[in-house]
Amino acid sequence: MVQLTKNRIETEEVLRSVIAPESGAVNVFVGTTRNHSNGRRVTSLEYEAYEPMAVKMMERVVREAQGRWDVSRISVVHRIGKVNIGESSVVIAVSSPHRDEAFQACRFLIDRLKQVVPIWKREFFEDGSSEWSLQSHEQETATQAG
Amino acid sequence: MVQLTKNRIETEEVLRSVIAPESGAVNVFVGTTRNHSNGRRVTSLEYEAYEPMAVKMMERVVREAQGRWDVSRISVVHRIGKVNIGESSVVIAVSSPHRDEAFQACRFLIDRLKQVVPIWKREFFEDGSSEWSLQSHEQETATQAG
Amino acid sequence: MQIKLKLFSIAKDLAGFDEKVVEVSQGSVAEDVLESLIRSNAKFVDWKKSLRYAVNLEYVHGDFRLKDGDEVAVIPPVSGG
Amino acid sequence: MQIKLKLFSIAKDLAGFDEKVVEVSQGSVAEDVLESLIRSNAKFVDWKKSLRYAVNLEYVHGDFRLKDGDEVAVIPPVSGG
Repeated sequence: MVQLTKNRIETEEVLRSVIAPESGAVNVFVGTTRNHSNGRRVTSLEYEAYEPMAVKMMERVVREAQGRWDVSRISVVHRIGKVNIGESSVVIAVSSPHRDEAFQACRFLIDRLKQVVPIWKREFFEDGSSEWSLQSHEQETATQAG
Repeated sequence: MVQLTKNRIETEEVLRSVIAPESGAVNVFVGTTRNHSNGRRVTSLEYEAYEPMAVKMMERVVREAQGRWDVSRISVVHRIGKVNIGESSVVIAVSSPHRDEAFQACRFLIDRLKQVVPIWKREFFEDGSSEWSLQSHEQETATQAG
Repeated sequence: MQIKLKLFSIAKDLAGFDEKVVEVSQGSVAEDVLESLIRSNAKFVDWKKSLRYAVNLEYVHGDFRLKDGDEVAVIPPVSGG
Repeated sequence: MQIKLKLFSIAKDLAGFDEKVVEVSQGSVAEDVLESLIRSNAKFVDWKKSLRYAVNLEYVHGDFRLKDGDEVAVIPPVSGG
């Protein structure tokens, strides 16, 4: 399951989507929205996505992980639109017969997602102002074609 | 939250128990029961615990993890009694400001739990027979006192 | 020839629009779209180095040759997760 | 002196009980409980190397000295998770 959603992410549902009868280990990464950013109090957030490309890139990093580790199923769900503090912005779940591979693949997936998936976070502050959260591209390891 | 439970483990609840407004990264390990063991078809499982010691050891490994990584909150919930195939036997959740530490601490916790927490799995097979799952102790790294 | 230009995040805010059909000359490459953006808002100069480009949903280098009908997206530093 | 002996998993199955108050002599150590278990079921000999001991909810080495009232648990290889 690869999905962008405007609704709250149901962790239980994402977990269920990767459970395979032959795979006893599931690793899940959950990103939750924080109440501060560079020392400023954040009151809410909004995620914008270049939707068709974001889905394509999420599917690509899933395929990359499947090629590198012995995993059974992978789900990646990212929230878009307004998100309250403490809610999940992303849930990644990986099942595998081997817990080591579940951990490694999940770690890889969140790292790659943060590098290449075109999604942007806008943080809203107490004073009503807002800012796009802009880290610099991690170019070395990003997917480049063309 | 450190807990043994006879009921289904609600992943969402365990996740919620570790969400901290200052910690954006949560890593969750879920162990689910498999339908096979050494080539034999498993129909259900039962977990037995030396309950007060199991809770004590779970609390200890949580403290060990807190001493080694910059983590915010940790929850460890292990199911006991009968568990159907595909259900969760254990859920470990770790929140941290840094995803690297969330992953590392969670990995440590499941490894340690499997070494030192006095819980035993009995597997029931198609033919009605059952067996205790017995790996050898990982003595080198196990907690020893006395 | 014509391309569909798509802007997101800070690039959208600087330009004041999120999507526009743009006339470009034959032989244009992906990063050429930045020149017209800089004419609309000089602040784009400061972003030049941190913007990436995608053509038809695929990251490309700045020198990627465009063709008629391409969808060209300007991708500021991503911050999902 | 008396200890409370607790058995789990395969050890419980071999002995046929899960808990018993046992009379032990002064100076007994944790692994001495195995001797009485072997007398009840010779199969315990095969398990000798893979059993661990806990006294009052704490893992101990086999040579840990017991005292009156201790709760002594025989811990077969654990398989939680």
